[in-house]
Amino acid sequence: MTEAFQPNLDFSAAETVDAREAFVVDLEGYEGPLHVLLALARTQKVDLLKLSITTLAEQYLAFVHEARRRNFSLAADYLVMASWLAYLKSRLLLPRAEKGRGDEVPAEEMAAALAFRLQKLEAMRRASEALQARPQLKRDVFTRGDPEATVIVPSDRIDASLYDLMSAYVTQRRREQARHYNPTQRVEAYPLGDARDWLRDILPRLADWTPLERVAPEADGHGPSQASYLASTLSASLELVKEGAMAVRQDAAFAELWLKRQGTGLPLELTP
Amino acid sequence: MTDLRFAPDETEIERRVEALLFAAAGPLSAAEMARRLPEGADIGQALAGLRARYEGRGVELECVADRWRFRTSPDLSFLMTEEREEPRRLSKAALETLAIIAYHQPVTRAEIESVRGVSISRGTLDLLLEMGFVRLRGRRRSPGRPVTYATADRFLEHFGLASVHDLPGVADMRAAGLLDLSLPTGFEVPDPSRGIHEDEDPIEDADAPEFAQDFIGT
Amino acid sequence: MTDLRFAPDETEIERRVEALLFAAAGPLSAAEMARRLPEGADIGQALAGLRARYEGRGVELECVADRWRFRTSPDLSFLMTEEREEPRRLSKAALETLAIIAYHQPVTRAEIESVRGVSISRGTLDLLLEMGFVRLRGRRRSPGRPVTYATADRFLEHFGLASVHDLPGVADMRAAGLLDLSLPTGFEVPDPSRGIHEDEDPIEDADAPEFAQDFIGT
Repeated sequence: MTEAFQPNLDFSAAETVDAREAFVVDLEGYEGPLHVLLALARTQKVDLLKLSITTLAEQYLAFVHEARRRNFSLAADYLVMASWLAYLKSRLLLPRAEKGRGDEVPAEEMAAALAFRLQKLEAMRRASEALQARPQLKRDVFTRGDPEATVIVPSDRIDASLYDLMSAYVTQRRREQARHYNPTQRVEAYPLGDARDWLRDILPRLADWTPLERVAPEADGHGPSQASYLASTLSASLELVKEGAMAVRQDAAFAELWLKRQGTGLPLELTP
Repeated sequence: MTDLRFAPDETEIERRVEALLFAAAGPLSAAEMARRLPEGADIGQALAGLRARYEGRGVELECVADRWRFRTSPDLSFLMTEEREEPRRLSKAALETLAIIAYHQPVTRAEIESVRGVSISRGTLDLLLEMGFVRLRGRRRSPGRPVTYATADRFLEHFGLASVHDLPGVADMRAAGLLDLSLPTGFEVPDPSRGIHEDEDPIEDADAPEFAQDFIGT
Repeated sequence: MTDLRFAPDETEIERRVEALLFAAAGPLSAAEMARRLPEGADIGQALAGLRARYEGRGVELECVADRWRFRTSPDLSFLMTEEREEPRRLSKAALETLAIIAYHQPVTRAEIESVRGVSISRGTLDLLLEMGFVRLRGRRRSPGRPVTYATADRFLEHFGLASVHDLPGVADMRAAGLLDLSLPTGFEVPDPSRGIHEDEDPIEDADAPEFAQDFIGT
């Protein structure tokens, strides 16, 4: 139908989905500008140290240009590399200034440094291939499948790394946080002094035996819990009992507690 | 490296039988080996060859119930039984305890337990002490004067640290991917290089011979 | 049957070393074997004898991470279909990171990133750490005291290397200056706010000798 079919640009988000890196795109298997440069450099088929940096710069700029033409959003570091290479190329092409300005590294040195970086990356690529090619345990070579029943355990080695230590620590701290981290847990107690005042206030009305629950203030969901209101009220009432202002009664263990004022303790005229 | 050559010779068959028996998780029958060898391979001959080859060595070829296996020579069994040494693998509990001591030192047993959320079994601390990873450091000047623990030289040696200052910190944990952004605020790792605490007394009991070293290091 | 005879001869020592290595659950160091052999036993000679004896057989003697083990010959890997474990596949990025750590150790995260020209994505380093191929080694004595990474024994065991000096091509790379981490000046993309001559922090000298020490441990 339409010829504007997207060319086979085989890209995918880089291996992980970290928010910070989500927009790093893996361009046809390249991980970053340096990897692209290395691939381009290989096409020159020369010793990486004899590389023509100007040619490389042109190739890279063309690559970036092409990617943008296809409306492909390049990660910023590709563009930074592009502008740096454009700058380097222009300096390389300029007639060599006599001595240059003191604060600038000669362009040739910068080019050599780039070639060195590429050579180094290339060496590491080869190294990782060489490692992969080695006989690997449980892939190519195998140790004894059935060690003796009385196994000899290498004993002068302790199997714990700093990483293990760190993860053990973090795991526990997480568990600890999970145990302790509870923003609603703040316990607020009903102060005993308040309970005493409250009791003295309502004491005149306690002419008859009244259950503790009805005497204690009611929790409103914000302040102290109902349990705390009950506990403090009970404690305060016991103080009043001691003073002779009040009587407390319980018919059986765990049964309801009843409170009543002690007639003699208070002047009657206070009763409304 | 595929098995393309035709009719591997006797030596090659013997090599293959040797490798198969060595790597197998249990004794193998001739039929089981034949399945992995070129057709027509003379397994009987290979086994006879191997048997002769290992005769009198430290390892011998043995046939039990029509299955074959290598085993160490019976006369050397004393070598094996002798060393039933405690495997020096740190249990999870030991590693976790060690981690807390490392990061929170000097730390009391109760403090370790409060981070772990479970009580420490006696054996765990003893093992760490015995291994030389942990030492008694002092006594906290608080009710009960509990003993405090700290890491010992062997710990630093084992983990290749010059001093406790070099323990990886929060940033490193994050860099190693252990911590993510969702961690509750206020997660802090104490700086293990905090100096000697004023709220601590040296251990004066004779039960701590390591004590003399304590203040020599950092 | 106990070890009562005096001065077992060379053949006997070789037999015993053979049996020990054969029965062991993992690679054994010379010191570990010495503990189970009569005093003065020449383990080096026994190992050399065994190595020659098993040369070209289906099972061979190998030195990994300064320890010894028997293993099947690599050219017979095709036989081991049943024993083979599907290895955890390392991404290209992870392998390259592993190579950089192996060849440049001890190396900081920033240095790894500077070699690759991209930041290490989450999951790469922690995977290597978790697999036990890589370990945190210490801290660089430079501003910020960054953590350094190095390979762990399991790395050497997995790839069958006696030590990091046996990494493929390491000597040539070092001779060519390719393992130098202090890049020639001037590669950094110009940043007007910063003098281009600003050198990298010097890398702790005597990097290489420290490799060896790491494995000595008590």
